[in-house]
Amino acid sequence: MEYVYAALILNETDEEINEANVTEILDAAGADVEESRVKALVAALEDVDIEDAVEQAAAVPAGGAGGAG
Amino acid sequence: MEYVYAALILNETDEEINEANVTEILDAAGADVEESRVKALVAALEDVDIEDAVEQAAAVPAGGAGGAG
Amino acid sequence: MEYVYAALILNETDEEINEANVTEILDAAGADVEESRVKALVAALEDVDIEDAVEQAAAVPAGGAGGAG
Amino acid sequence: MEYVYAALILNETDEEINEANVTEILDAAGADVEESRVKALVAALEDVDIEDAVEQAAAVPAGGAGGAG
Amino acid sequence: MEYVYAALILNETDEEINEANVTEILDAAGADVEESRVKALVAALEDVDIEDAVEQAAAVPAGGAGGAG
Amino acid sequence: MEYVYAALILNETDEEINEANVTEILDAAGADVEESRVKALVAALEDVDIEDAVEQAAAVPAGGAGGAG
Amino acid sequence: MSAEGDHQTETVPDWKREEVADLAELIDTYESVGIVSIAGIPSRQLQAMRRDLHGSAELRVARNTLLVRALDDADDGVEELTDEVDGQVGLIGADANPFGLYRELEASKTPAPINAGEVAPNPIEIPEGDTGIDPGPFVGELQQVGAAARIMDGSIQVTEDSTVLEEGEEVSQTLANVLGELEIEPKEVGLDLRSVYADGILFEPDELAIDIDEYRADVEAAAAAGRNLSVNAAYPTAETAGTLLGKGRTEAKSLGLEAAIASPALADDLVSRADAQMRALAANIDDEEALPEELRG
Repeated sequence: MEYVYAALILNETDEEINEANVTEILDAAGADVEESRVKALVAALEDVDIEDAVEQAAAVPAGGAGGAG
Repeated sequence: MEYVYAALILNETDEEINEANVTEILDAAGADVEESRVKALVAALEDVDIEDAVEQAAAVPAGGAGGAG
Repeated sequence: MEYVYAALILNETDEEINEANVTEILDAAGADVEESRVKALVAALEDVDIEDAVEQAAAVPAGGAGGAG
Repeated sequence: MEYVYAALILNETDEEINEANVTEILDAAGADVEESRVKALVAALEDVDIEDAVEQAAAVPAGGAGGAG
Repeated sequence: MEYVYAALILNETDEEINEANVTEILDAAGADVEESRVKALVAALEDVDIEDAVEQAAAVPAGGAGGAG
Repeated sequence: MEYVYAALILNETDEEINEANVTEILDAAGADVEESRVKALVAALEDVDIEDAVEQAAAVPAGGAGGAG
Repeated sequence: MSAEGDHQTETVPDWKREEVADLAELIDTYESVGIVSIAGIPSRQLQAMRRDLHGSAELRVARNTLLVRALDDADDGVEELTDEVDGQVGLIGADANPFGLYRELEASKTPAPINAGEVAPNPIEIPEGDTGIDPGPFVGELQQVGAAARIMDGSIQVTEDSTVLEEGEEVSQTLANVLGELEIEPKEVGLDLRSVYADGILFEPDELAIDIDEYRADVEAAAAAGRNLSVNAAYPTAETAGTLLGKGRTEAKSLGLEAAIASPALADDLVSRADAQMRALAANIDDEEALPEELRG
């Protein structure tokens, strides 16, 4: 899931979600970066409306978050 | 939200969630890193079972997210 | 969550939600106050209309779990 | 509501929910403290499992919880 | 999605999910096989309990996902 | 279920779902192909709107998945 | 066909030889070849059925002896079908595979009334509901054949689905009358596939009945499995990339709320969560004196 989180960070910081940027984040996190997975992620996101996907998820009542605070 | 994503990346890659690591990720993502927010994040997560919290997300009745694309 | 509770107390008593006030409440409660978390909270709440947030929460059918206790 | 929040803060910080502690928090928040209400609250909470009650909030439509009971 | 289905077939037939096997299936299906996607798939599935992952409901598509093929 | 996955691969790659193609995929996967099952599948899928079924599966919290063969 | 003619006796008339040749051609032409029963189908209806099949299947009716000869002469084990050549039958050939052919034939069957003395091909049921028939002796007839019937609201009603005859039992005159009165047609008339042969395999009808709904459910389950695996293994595809982002966002939100991380994106939710918790706790307090007015139950 770290690949996805990396994409989400780039989305937040308004940086382009491309292979170099995703890789840089994961490298910084000390992850073993699998190039093919970065590629697959970036390719899959090409036609995705990221704002939309994120906003919809944000709208979901996080109710389940459960436990005490 | 990028701070939280950074924490999630570190959690996935089994790296320690500390100020240095969070900062490095956010730097790599080209974010303006606010030291106090990093500090606050790390402090907030100190006693939290991240696996648990993340799993609760799965339990959320995601229905609300609405129909398919 | 105690930081948030403290802010909401200030909201109820119509006192300003600032770092000093939040800290004072948490001090009074015998909490170990993390300055950075106070700062982050106050900053995060700056743009939040608390009345609104509370009302909106009531309106959203969160969780759907239904019946109250 | 600030009385209940005060109790929640004490619960989070693992301090005893007694009249002195509740009063101290409310004082710090600049509230006019009604002694009888503090007394009643402390007495009423003696038989309540606070963790449990708080968890109910997660399941219940956020905010909506109020009415019931 | 055909890459994922190929993995699921191998899982059903108790064959190893490796690059050669996935490629062979996709070739047989007349697909244009992208090596990096095969690689990414195999890497992603390395530590995954497939039975488990298949049964666990995924989050509802967050709108933007788009039906596209 | 490998027979159905094979059909879905063909659906994704826009190849015809016929006996020869399904068999080829399953052969490639090292499966023992039962000719009569392939025949039944191909005949049955003639009357199934696969796009529709796939979309439906996406819209519904996929929990149900587990069930079938 | 010509080579085969050699070992037949010369007494076979030309028309027979031609008919056998025609049948043999049908057997060669189609992917699936089967024997269908045409018993009890009036010839006009049979003509109509033959027309309806046009394009997807071909039906030939011939003397059984000729059918058997044509089947015997064919290769690859089609001759096994000769076992089914008995009574009024026809030879059918179709481009569809045996399952498809079976479905097509089943779909073309039409309901028909059943007569006294006939054997029920399947259980016969009288459904629950208002018969629309005025009170009268008919209620007694219904009860006599085993239907739960009574007079209600001015008409005869069947109060629950009632099975009035088991499969294989003979239809009585009374039951035939009752079914006729209710316009229930329990028979399905059409070409009845006895056995079909394709690609070296002989299929019996009971293996050919496929449940389309089940296959549709399987397709949905398979698609869901693919989606689940893609999302849960974080292997993004065009279809699931958005969902994965949403999942990541939801996880971050869940963690943020759980840890009370004061991110601006979470501030609203933190406030409403705290409010909800406060209200939930208040709801557990019985003593109204302990609560401000707005929190009293």
